[in-house]
Amino acid sequence: MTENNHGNKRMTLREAVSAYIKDGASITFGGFIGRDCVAAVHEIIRQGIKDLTVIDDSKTDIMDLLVGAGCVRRWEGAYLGYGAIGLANNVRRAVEQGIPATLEVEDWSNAGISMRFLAGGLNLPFMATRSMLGTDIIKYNERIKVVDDPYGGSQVALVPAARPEVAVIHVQRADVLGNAQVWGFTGNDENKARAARHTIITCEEIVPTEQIRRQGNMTLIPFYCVDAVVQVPYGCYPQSCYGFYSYDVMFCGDYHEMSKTREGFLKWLDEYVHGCRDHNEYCAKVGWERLQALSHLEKQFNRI
Amino acid sequence: MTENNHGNKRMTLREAVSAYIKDGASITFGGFIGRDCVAAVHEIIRQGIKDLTVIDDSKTDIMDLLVGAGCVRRWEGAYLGYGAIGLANNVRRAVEQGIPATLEVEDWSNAGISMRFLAGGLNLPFMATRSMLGTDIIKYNERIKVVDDPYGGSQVALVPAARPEVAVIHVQRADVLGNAQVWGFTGNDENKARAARHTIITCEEIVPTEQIRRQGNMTLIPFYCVDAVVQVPYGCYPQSCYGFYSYDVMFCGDYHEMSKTREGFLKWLDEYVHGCRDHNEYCAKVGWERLQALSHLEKQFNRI
Amino acid sequence: MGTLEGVSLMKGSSELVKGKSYTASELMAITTAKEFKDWEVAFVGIGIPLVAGILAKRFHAPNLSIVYESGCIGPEKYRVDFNVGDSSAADEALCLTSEWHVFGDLQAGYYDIGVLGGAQIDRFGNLNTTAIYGEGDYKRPKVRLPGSGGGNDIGSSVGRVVIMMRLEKHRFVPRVDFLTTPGFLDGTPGARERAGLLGGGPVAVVTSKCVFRFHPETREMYLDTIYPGVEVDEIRQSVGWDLLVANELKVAEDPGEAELAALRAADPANLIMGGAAARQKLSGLDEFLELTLKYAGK
Amino acid sequence: MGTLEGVSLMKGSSELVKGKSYTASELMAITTAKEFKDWEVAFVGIGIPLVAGILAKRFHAPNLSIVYESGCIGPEKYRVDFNVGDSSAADEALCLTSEWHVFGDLQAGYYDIGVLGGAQIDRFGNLNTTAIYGEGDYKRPKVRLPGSGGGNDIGSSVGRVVIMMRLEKHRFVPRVDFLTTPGFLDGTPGARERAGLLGGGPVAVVTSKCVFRFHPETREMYLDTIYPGVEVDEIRQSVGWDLLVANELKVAEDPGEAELAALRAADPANLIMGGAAARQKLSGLDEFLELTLKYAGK
Repeated sequence: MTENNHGNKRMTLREAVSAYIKDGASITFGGFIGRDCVAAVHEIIRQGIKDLTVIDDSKTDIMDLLVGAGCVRRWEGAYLGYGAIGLANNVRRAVEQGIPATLEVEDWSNAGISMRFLAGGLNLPFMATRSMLGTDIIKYNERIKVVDDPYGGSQVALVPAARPEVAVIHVQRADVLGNAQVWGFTGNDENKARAARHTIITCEEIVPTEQIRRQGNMTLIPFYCVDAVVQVPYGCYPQSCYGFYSYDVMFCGDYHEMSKTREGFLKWLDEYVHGCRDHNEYCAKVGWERLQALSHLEKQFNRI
Repeated sequence: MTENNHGNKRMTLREAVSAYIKDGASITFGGFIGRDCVAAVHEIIRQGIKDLTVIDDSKTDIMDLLVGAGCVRRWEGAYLGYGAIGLANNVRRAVEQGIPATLEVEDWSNAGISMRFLAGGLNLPFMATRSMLGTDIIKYNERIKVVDDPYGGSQVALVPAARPEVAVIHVQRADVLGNAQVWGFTGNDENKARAARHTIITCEEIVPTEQIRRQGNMTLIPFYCVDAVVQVPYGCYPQSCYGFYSYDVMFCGDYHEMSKTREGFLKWLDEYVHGCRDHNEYCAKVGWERLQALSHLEKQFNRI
Repeated sequence: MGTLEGVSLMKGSSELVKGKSYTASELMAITTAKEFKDWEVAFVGIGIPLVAGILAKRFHAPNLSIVYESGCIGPEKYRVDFNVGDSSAADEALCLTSEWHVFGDLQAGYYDIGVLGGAQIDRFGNLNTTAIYGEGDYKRPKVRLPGSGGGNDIGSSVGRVVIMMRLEKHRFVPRVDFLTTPGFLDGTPGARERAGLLGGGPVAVVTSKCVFRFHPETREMYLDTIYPGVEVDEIRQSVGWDLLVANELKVAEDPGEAELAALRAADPANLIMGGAAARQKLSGLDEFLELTLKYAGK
Repeated sequence: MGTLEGVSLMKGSSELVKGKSYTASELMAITTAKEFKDWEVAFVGIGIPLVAGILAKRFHAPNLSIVYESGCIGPEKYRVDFNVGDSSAADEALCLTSEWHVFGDLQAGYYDIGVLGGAQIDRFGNLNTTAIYGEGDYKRPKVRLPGSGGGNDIGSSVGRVVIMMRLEKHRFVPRVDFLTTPGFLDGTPGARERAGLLGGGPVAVVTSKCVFRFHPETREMYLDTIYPGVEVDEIRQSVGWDLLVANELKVAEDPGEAELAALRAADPANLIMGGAAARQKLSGLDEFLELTLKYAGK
């Protein structure tokens, strides 16, 4: 479904976001908090993209940014929060008070939404699941259909394929053709890339195709699913990227503290997003030494 | 679904086959001609196991052996042959002349049967597919159900989950807990292991669990799907095993020549299966130098 | 305090239980740890449940494998995770795979035990993590909660569920506003099977004051074990229905010093267990990194 | 000869076309190679179709990616494969994955072209690889063929299909005994769409004497190109229906020396293209291994 399969797909982050993410688009992001697409989300905010429908599994941190910045109209997903105790601050303000705008929510479970991406990746209209049965999720979500098993077993729930217009996925390594290699957990990324009409790969390192060929088993997403390849080192910070850098628990704590008020959040946004021309400036503001310290920690545990 | 998840699952091939593969069982095999479970199939024949139902994708070579040896009653699968020109010799004799016994056949496409294993692995009753529509495969296979898409798209075919009693899968490396690592293509192995009630892993090398942990991304099959782990070097010969040894085109040609007659096949069977107490004796009969030459060739192309 | 809210299934607290050398969160973690058996596969979220799992591995269940919904199976736990997708969740894992495969394996019955929390629970162990309605409804609730995440899936399909919740009357309600995760549904015999659910449902609710279990026939929650120094009446008053009490009510033992020490060591910066105060005590990221490396022996 | 039957989509043959320096199999491979475009992704089976793909990569389509149903995407082809699951199918592949993912990607429309063979074909390009009934039926056929394999899936979903078949009257039949792989089904407008099929269907049938193509409206196969030295009548007589012929019938060119040389080099032991004679000429496995290494430059 990529319309561009001819050779070098390397772009800047600004070019890729501007080319593929339009106002009103549906979108999904790779990773699972770890390997979050932080750099791409900052660029979406900088470009002022509006009315997104985000279809996703659990995406607390980047959704809180996008919602606070007023980019999102609708959420189809499983989880937005920190533990069972509450939402992220911007998400909470949007849902409870309509600040900066009301967020439309459609509830799924993580397994349920995972099956939606699997169906989308396989180009099938639906998948069955044994989750969500007997609950109010099904009561309020009309797109989940409980059906009898035509082979005589117990009833199952059907969920429709997810087919977002764009997937953005951050990986450790990719080549300019779009072959994307992932170490650590893989989330739903293989299926998101396949289900989406366009896929943007951001990565820690662009490597020669010969290096991809040395470990073909690590290629989670083949080139033919990919439209754009962007090199963005530290593209997940303050989230972790397996084999590259660990989670910055203190920075995230500070963010959470700041975002408790709308004013605090807007100040944070001005400083770290609008105040940075690109991800490199953001890294500089965070401090390269801090990033190096997190890389050092990660490499004590995981190396690629 | 494994009933044995406590520690060391290492067995001899004789013990594993005898413990888990019973007369009348349904069974599937890993690999896709490459990474075929040749050693396990020889042991099944040596133990005289009967009336198997084999559920599989494309399994020409080992099916020809099993059918010729009289172990199989029924085939549910996609492909038994060498190119579009005909069947393997024993399969042909069984289907066309009932020698040594008639083989019951249920036709599927490779994508169709792949979806059956995916459904089985996910413990779902069925999967949809856009294959086989409009053809005589569906006309003669009553278990394929063509249904309207409840979400308003075009019709699709449903296929029921495959849930074989046993899966036998040959891999490059495993630990004694059953964590099985695969390099090269992976076929439907991840889903076969999950769908089966019992899974036997045969492998080139049993390695310490610490070595598994160094490359967790290569673990295709986690320990909890596995009942038995058997170390069988050259366990796929004369088929290939990525990173270990290449295909022996000459040996396979000789087999095909011998198996043109029932007498020739029985002679081959006596020499290479019944005449060998175990896989080591078979390797000795083939010749260790020949095996080394194939390893040498493979390592010029692929190393693990 | 931001960080803690950001990492815990339940808010931790540094406040000691009256007259004791441990906090309620610590006692809950240690009580939950006992629910894991050796050689089991556990689907465990982040926060106190994870610390309980680590603790079990250090003591009676060294071969427990912990699974994270992001796709990490059986990591060695040298460092605590703040998200299920942290790189730490993958440290030396036995298998690194996909989210959908892990949920498939859950649905296929490969996982023995899961640990869940919630904002509301009813007497049949049904959980609400979606919305508190107040004067409103699902579309306009008083409080919008995070949603199911993997909670519904675990409650639907895992072998048995252990629930961790602070004992408060507004949480233990006759009927949850929104049924996110199935317990025993309406409690009628075979209710889960009729709905198509495969897992065994809840077996225990570990709270800040006691442990509830479920009657094998009526599926109703009853008081099974109280913590030292807690009165039954206090518990009755914290539950929004007429609570059943076991004929032979058990009293939990105080946790041992070794368990408390292991628990505290596994959370070296005290960010999971320590509540609001812990993060403010840290001088900064460097101290956190040092504590992490030191505990891991690196 | 065993090996050859074991490796070829079609039996190769060493017999030269009358008055020419190439065999019919070689001309078919070279003709098929021209169907691939640069930068395409091709779902190609083993045998002559693969050699055609390799040839295309050496000449006009260097960025063609070849996909194998076992799960190998975009290998570098230094050696021929005898099975789609040979370790050679994975040599330096861009992506090594699962069979079901590759079929999913096929179904999702990511693959541009596929090459198929069959025992029978009808005028609408429907293929039979399951059974020749003779006096019998599906359950008791005269000849049981291998079955669909991935053929049905490719015919159902790939962008366009090229079919390779030896031109013989018992193969080009009015109606296939068993419809394994869909062409244009009954040929009525929208027949594929009504059935739920997504791929474009067949675009060419490359035979040992000519190339057929399909009328864009009637979907009927017509004679588009004949090979040098072949008469139209000879082709009419080899087809079991009243054959349509293009108004401007094309004549294929003789393959160039460079193409023939590249073709032969890509199959160094001649086991794919050479037919029955080739294997008997080899002194043994060692010679095969030497030829393989030499061609790969190792």
